This record gives sequence, C-alpha cells and structure tokens, in this order.
Amino acid sequence: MALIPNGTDREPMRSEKGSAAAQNSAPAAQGHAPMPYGGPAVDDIRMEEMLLNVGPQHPSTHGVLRLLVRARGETIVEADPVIGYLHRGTEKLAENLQYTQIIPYTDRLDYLASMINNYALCHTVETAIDLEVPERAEHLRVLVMEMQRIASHLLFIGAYLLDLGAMSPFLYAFQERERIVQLFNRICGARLTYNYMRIGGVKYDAPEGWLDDVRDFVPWMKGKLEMYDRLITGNEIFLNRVRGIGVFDTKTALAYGISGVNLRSTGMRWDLRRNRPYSIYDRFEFDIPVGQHGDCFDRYYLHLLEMEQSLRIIEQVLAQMPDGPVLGKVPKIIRVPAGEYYCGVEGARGELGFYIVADGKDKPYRLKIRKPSFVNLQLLPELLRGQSLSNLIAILGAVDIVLGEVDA
Amino acid sequence: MNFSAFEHLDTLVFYLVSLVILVCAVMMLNFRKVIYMVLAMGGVFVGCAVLFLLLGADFVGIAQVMIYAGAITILMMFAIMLTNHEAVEPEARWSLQKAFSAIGAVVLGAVLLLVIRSTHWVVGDGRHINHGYANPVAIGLDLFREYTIPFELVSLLLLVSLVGAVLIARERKED
Amino acid sequence: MTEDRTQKTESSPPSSEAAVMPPAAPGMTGPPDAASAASTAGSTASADAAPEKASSAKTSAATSPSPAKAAPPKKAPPPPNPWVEAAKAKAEELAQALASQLPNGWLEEVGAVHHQPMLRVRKQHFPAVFRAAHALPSWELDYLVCYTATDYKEHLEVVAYVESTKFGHMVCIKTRTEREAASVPSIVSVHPGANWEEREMFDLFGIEFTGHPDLRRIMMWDEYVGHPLRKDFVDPSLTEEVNRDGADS
Amino acid sequence: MPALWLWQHGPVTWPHVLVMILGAIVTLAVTLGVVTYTIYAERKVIGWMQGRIGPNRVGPFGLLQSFADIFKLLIKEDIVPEKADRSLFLLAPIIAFVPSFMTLAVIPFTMRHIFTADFGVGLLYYLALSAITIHGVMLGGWASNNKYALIGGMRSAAQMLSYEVPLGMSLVGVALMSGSLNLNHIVLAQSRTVWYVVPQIVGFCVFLVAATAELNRTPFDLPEAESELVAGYHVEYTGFRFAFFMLTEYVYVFAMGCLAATLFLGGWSGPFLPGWLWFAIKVFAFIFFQFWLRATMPRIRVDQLMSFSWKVLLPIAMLNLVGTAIVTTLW
Repeated sequence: MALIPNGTDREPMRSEKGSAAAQNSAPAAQGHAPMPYGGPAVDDIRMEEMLLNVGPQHPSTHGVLRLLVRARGETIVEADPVIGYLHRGTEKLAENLQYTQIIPYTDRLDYLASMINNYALCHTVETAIDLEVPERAEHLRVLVMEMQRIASHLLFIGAYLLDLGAMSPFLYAFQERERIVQLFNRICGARLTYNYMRIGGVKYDAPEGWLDDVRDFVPWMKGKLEMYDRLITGNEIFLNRVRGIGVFDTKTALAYGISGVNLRSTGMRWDLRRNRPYSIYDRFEFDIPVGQHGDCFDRYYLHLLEMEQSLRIIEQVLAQMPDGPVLGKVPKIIRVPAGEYYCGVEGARGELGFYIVADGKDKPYRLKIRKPSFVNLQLLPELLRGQSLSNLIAILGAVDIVLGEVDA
Repeated sequence: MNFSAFEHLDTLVFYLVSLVILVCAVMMLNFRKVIYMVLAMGGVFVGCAVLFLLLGADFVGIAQVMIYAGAITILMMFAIMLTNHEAVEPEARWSLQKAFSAIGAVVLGAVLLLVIRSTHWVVGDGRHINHGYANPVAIGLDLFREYTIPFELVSLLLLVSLVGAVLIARERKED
Repeated sequence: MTEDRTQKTESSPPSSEAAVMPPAAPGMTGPPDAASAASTAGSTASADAAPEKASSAKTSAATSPSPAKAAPPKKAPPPPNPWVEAAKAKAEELAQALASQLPNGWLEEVGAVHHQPMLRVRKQHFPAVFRAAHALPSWELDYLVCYTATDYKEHLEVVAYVESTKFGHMVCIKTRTEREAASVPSIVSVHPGANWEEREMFDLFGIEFTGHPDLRRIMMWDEYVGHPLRKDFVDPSLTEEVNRDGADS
Repeated sequence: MPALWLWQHGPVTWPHVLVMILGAIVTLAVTLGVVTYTIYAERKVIGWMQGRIGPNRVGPFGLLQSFADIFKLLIKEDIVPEKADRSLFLLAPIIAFVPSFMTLAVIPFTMRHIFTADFGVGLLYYLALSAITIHGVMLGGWASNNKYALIGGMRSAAQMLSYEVPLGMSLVGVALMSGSLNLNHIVLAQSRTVWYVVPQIVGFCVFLVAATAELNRTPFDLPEAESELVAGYHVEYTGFRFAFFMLTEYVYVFAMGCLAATLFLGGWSGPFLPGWLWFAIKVFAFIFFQFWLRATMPRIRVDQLMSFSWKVLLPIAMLNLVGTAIVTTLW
C-alpha cells in the first residue's frame, strides 16, 4: 500500500461493533482542527493519520478478526485487534456440561486441530482423576494428533502463501490435507469436528487397513514436503517478502507468553512434548527445530520442518503400535475430585491448556482454556507498530491464528 | 448552412470535435468539484489531439494524448486525491479584481481574434497542411539538425528542475 | 459448598500406590524422589537436562496414565500424596525466598494445587510477587502460562500459573478479591502477555485491574451489561423484562 | 476494392465510414470472443496446474461457463453506493474500457489491415491510449468512496505510470531497429531479417516484466490484491459495471499479447500457416505465459514493486536502448 491517501476523512467501513477502539481512534481520523491562520501547516497535511479498518470481513484476517489500523503515511502508528465476533462462550457452556459432553465443543475451538483440542481436554481430566489410558489408545491418540498437526501446518502454509498472493500452494496444501482428512473420516466419521477422543481412550479403534494406509501416507507426504521446499522456499519474491519481517526476540516472546512455532522461531527450544512431557511422547525420537531470526520466514520454515518431525513420530508410532482395547475402564459418570487442575499440551499453534476447577461433581465448576492463538495474537500490535502497511498481511499471516480459538 | 460543407467528413468531424472541446471547456469553468474540472480538462486535451490528427499531425496528436491527457491529468488527479482540500469550490462572487480580470479576458480574446483574422492562412486539402512534418522522422531530423541548441537547452532546463524537485523533496524528508 | 475449596485442594486427589513408582506431576521437572525439602538441587538442574531425565525414565514421564501404575483409586482416607507433599515443600521454599523482598503480610496461604506449588497472596502485593518471582535467581518465573479467574460465590479468585523456562518450575500464584467492586492490581507491567487475559477477566468476571493500560471489554461488545462468567449471571435476553419489551415492539 | 479499406490515403467518404464501423464491429466481436475464452482458458489452465478440473459444468467441458458468468453479471443489480460520487462512479468503467478497445485499432492482425487502421505512429498510439485507462481506474477507486478502492486505484495508477516508462523504453529499441513506429512496418522489417526477440532479447525481457506489471497481473497484481485490498479499485462495483472493468483487463491482456507478438515475435509472419493463425498462436503464447505466472508466483510488495521499476528495470531498458542505438548506427 504505497500510497496512502492522506487527509481522506471518509469512513466508508464504519465500526459495526461500536467498540471503544473505534471511538477512541475516530478523532484521529477526523483530521486536525483548522490552523488559526487559515489553512493547515504543510507538515500537518503530510502527517495526517488515516484510519484503516481491516476486517472483520476481509480475506486475509483468517476469519472474523478485525484490525483497526491507524497509519501515518505508510507507517502503522497503532494496530488494535478487535476480537469477539466468534465468541460462543465455550467456557460458560462447559460449566453446564458433563466432562464427556465438553469434548465436541473443543472441536470448535481451533477447528484446524480438533484432535489436539480433544486430547488436551481428555488429558486434563485424566490427570485429574488419575485415569489410566490403554496403550493402544494412547498410540492412536499420538498418531492422530501428529497427523492433525501436519494437516494444520499444511493449511497454514497454503493460507500464508495465499496471503502473499500465491494461489497454487493453497490448493496443493488442500490436496495433501484431504488425504489426512479422509483418513480421519474413516477412523471417526467426521472430516472437521472429529469428537474422536474420550476420557480414558478413544472412541473407535482403527478400522481394518487404516494403519496400512497411514503407513503409505508417510513416504508420500515426505515427497510432498520436499516439493513444498523446492516450490516455495527458494522463491525470490517470497523470500523478499518474509525475510526480516515481523521480527521479535525470545525475551519479548516469553514476556508475552508466546508459545508454539512463534516462540521457537526466536531460537528458543521449547516444545511441551519435550519440556513437559505428556502422553507417550517420551518414547519417540524427534527433534525440535528452532529458528534463528524470529522473522516470518523462520515461522514459515519451521512449519515445514515440524511436519517432517511429525512424520517421524508417526512412523515410530506405527512401528510400535500395540494391540488391545482403546478405551480404559471409565466410570459411567465421570466425577472429578474437588481441586484445580491445569494441563498444557503442544497444540498446533502453541501451548493449549485446560484449567479445570472441579467441585467433585460430574460437571466442571469452572473451565478455562489457555488458547495459544489468543495469547499469540497479543503480540501483533507490537509487531505491527512502526511497520509499513504493506507488511501487515505478511506479519498477521505468520502469527498463525485461528479465530475459533481466539474468540472461543 | 450548406450541406455540401459536410461532403468532406473531415469538416463534419472538425465541427463535432470543436463542439466537444468548447463544451468541455465551459464545463470545466462551471464545475464546482475539482475532480470534475480535471476530467473536463482531460476532455479538452483529447479533443485537441483529435484536431491535430485531423490536420494530419499524427505525432503531435498522439503526443498530446500521451503527455497532456495521460501524464498531466493523472498528475493533477493524484494531487487532488492525495491532498486535503475542499471537495467543492465555494460559489464565485463578484469582486473588483474579478471584474478586472473579466475585462482583461475579453480584451485578450478580442486581440487574439483580430490577429487570427488578419493572418493569411495556408489552406491545404486537410492532408498535407504542414508539409509532411507530422511524421516522427521529420520531427526528429528537424530537432537534431535545425534546432539542436534549443532542444538541448530545454533538456537542460528539465534536468535542472528535476534535480531541484528531488532536492526539495529530500529536505522535507529530513525534517 | 465451595467455601473451603482451597483447603480441600491441598488434600490430594485419590491417589494410588504410586508411592512406589511415582509419576511426575505435570510441570514438575524435579524427580519426585528428590522432592523432599531439599529439592533445590533437583530443581535447579538445567532445563535441557530435566526433560531428558524425564524421558529417559519412561515410567515417570507420562503425567497420569503411566502404564506401570495399575491400582484403582481407593476410597479409604488417602495417605499423604508424595507429589503434593513435594509441591508444598517447594511452595514453602519459594515463599521463603520471596519473603525477603516483600512486605509483611503479603502471603496468605502456602500449599499446592493438584501437584503444583501454590502461593496465595494478598491482592495488594499481587504484581510485586510476580516481579519478585521473575527476578529471583534460581527460580526466574518468567513465563505466564495460564491466567484466569474463578467465581467462588463469596469471592473471586484470580489464578496465574507461572513457569520458569530456565529451571522448569511451575508455580500457581493466586489472589482473592471481593465480588462487589472487584479489583486486583494488574500484572501487565511484569508480564505484558497478561494484557488480554486481564481484559477478558474484566469483561467476563467484572474484575477491575488497576494499573492496566487499556482495560476495556474484549469478547463482549462495549454496551453489554453484565459479566457472563459470574455464577449469578443471568442472560439479560432471557429475563422477563426484555421479553416483554420484545413482545411490545 | 482494397482501396476502400485504405481510407487514410484519401478524403473520407460515407462508404469509408460504413467500412470503419463494420471494422469496429468485427474487431469488437473477435475481441469479445477472445476475452471470453481467455477467461475460460485461464480458469482451465490454472485449474490443471493446481490439480483441479476447472469449469466443467456449463456446456461441454464447461465451454459456456464464461457466457453464463457474463449473463449473471448482466442481470445483476447495478448497485451504486450511497456515499459514492454517483456520476463519476457510473462513468469510470466506460473511461476505462473505451481506450482499451481503441488500442486494438492499430494492431495488424494480418498482413493487410482489413479491419484495423494502418497508422503511422501506431506504437505511440497504443501507449497513449493505454494511459487514458488509468483515469478510469483511478476515478473508479476514488468515486467508490471506499478506502480499499481508493488505495487500489492509487496503487494501480502509480504502478501503471511507473511501468509505462520502462515499457516505452523497451519498445524504443524495436523502433530503432525497424526505423518505424508503424506496427505493420515493424512486422515487415522482422520478416525481412529476424524476429526482434533475438537481437532485442534484453528489451524483450524488460517488456515482459513491464507488460505484466502494466496489466496488473501476478506477481504485480497489487492493485487488486485480494489478500490485502479485498479487490482493489473495483471493490464496490457490481453487475455489468464490474464486467466492464474485467473486460478492460482482459482486453488489455489480449492487446498486450498482440503488441508482444507484433514487436518481438514477428507478428503474422511465419511459414506454412496463414498469417492470422500465426498471430493467434503468438498471442496465445503470451497469454499462456501470464496464466503460468499467475499459478506460480506470490505477490511482490508494493515498495519493492516501485523500486524494481525505477532502479532495476529502467536502467536495464536504458542500457539496452543505448546499446541498440550504437549498434544500429554503426551497422
């Protein structure tokens, strides 16, 4: 956006939400009061601020995010994310639901990584009631979670490249993702909101031949990853747009509670699968790739590398997949003893945690979801401040948020 | 009016285009919105270009479209769209100054008319009115043979103004 | 029903005979057997080494469903749970370390939530505790993991889990505020990432965070009345008054 | 009879006018057909490149898809936003479209200008006319009273103006070699020697890049970058006014293809096949190249776009021009 029309006091996209942000920022957009000696000073004309309303209906805000951007010339003075358009009150709803009934609601949080959401909740409840999960179930869980991570990262790469104007990677990514989704469809009968996991295991065992198909999937996917690497990583235009853009360091990231790829891109080796081991991740060998510069390119590239590591995990899971039941001995009605429990797992976008306050009944007294997208999104205003408007989309895309999760 | 005047279609086109130019010019003066004025002015430029074409001065006509209708009008639009200004000009009011300028304009018009009437114009058949000098080769030869020094001087002038513009822009930026 | 919740939380969840082979509590990187009062050595082990240790000891790694642990929960009064004891000891240790930097009366309770050390502090000192804990050498609680509130009907409780990315400690720090005109000092100055979480609590619980740079609603719209996550919240659209208005119009 | 078509060499008479109108109609019909199937081909080709099928529902192989789309656009409601500048909003698509179609008037589709004009300064004519379209785009963006549209319009204008300079510079090399600005003469000169893509390869590369930018196509499609500006200058347009803007774009793709074929690829000249077929093949090669780019490239950033034009493309074009001038003089 090279040419920002200074001094347009027109406001075609009004704030639907009437938020304080809009009201606060509006006077700035009205322009300065006339100078006492007549016309405005030259510098005033040049430096007038413009209010740009990005979203909530905008192709690149990945849902219903709205960004109120105040720009001076080409430079962003302040960007204020306005969220809540998709707020469904999951935490409140959960207070009136039995623990098992909450699982389908978690599907709708980060709808690109439903399996991991399922797991995070089940894991927290299992930790709370000290429930044992059968081996096979645990293996199946890790299997689908890693596949889910690949599916989610694929979508990130596709959507990110689409944000940057390349159309094909999006469709390519969807083809690869489709294969994972088909596999999920066969194991749990759904393509997006799986509701596959249960407290104490998983709902269905893998159907016949399913594991073999996953086995076929792994080398195929490896080839595809190589293709992505060749297709995208070396593209000069792409590199020019993402290198050195949206940089932040580990200190900032930790201060803001950033997790996931966003944190690892700064060079911090922090992955809950290693740092706070859960499930059976300690049995597998895999690396935690980290970035060096903390820029958008690192974030893009880490997604690629993480998919590779997920494939490694899948291979190992398949190799040691045991037989047995897939659902443990679970009481009919799950009552969690009074207390407070917090468990975080490494979601596709960072630390996904469930905090449960239980009062000994079959429903949580309070359920809080530690939403990685929500926390990561907080950094966006910092990243955008002082940046040129043209980088807005590149930075926003690389933070990788899912609005279903941000708004919960 | 004699219909035979329109036997030559050129003449018909000439009158039509002249009408368009005059209408555009009058509209430009009457519009209250600056952007409309620029657009009307663009209409005048294009109309003049057509007149050049009618006279067989292809190169001049096209250059007119390219430079005036293309570059200059766009530049004005940019200036208007990028700067803060009243979208609508205030209503014109009569003042002494304006009265004088009106008189001045009328006098100028009269003088021009007189000069035009008193000049002896070469009348051609509408094709070769300027002796084939319309084609770019002839113009180029003329420029570089007969008028080399003025041409270079003009170039120098433009260069100076270009550098000046860059300097002014740079000084502002450092503030 | 929940008045003595925090007291209850100290009593361990139904435990197993895991004393023989105790699985690690989530977030606790120190090996459970080292979790005596002198667990400093174990917990100051470098962050890189700790997970390695955890992963090498397969049985102790999985948070709850450790395959080695087979016995069902007992109904009988549970013996003191080793992880809870360890967490309490760790909390004490932290409290002592922090005490020198904070004025008297900052601490209200030391204990454990589930398997994590817990400190309940007076709300006036809430940010100061985080600042001190962040600066404390050998603790460096620099990462705000989870930050939220709960409505206990008599009071509101603000809960924060902070973690040390260097040493791997995870500590729960709490404070309480009254429900009427609830207010807690903001910790945004220590953990900028608390910004939105505090806005969310302000929005959904009605807790005023004093010193917050930009306290306004985040999920609900500005004209919205009420705080949905409070237990006595009734959806205004469901009340009779609104319905009658709707019928009239 | 051929004299009838060559109206430029004599006074214009009424039969000439009829012939002119006929020529315009035929050219319009051909252009509309080409545009319709360019859109179809684009969707199909990009579909294949992305492992999709592309349109295949309307008519056999989806051949009538574009007609269905056009029909849809024609029967859609013509919405004028309330806060828009109504008259300019209505006028802008016309200002944009008319010059685009007029540029085709000088394209030598075949050896003899049957339906188009044999114009002495055809090359300049093309450049001049295409500059007028910028008015339409800018006014459309401004009149919509929408910030995205305004930014899109501004970007578009700035981009088209910036790239017109290297584009023009790259064409001067061809003009120098052929010694003419008449497009047909340029083709003739090539058929006598060699396609100018060979001696003017640098110029051709500059031309390709500048033309892509001039057409606002990937990777230079910033004015309508949907991920940033939603749709750019025509974001508020619907129905047939939107169709006009789309038509303008694709007519320019066609026209630019014609220009590339004429100036660098030998126009209608070629062995065995009839001239018009050669011309069509060359034009389609250019258009296909545009599809290919669109399926491959991400979008360049706007500041990079500008500096690329002024700091990279223009110096190269200049050097090429100087080199060509030296070589032609010494020859």
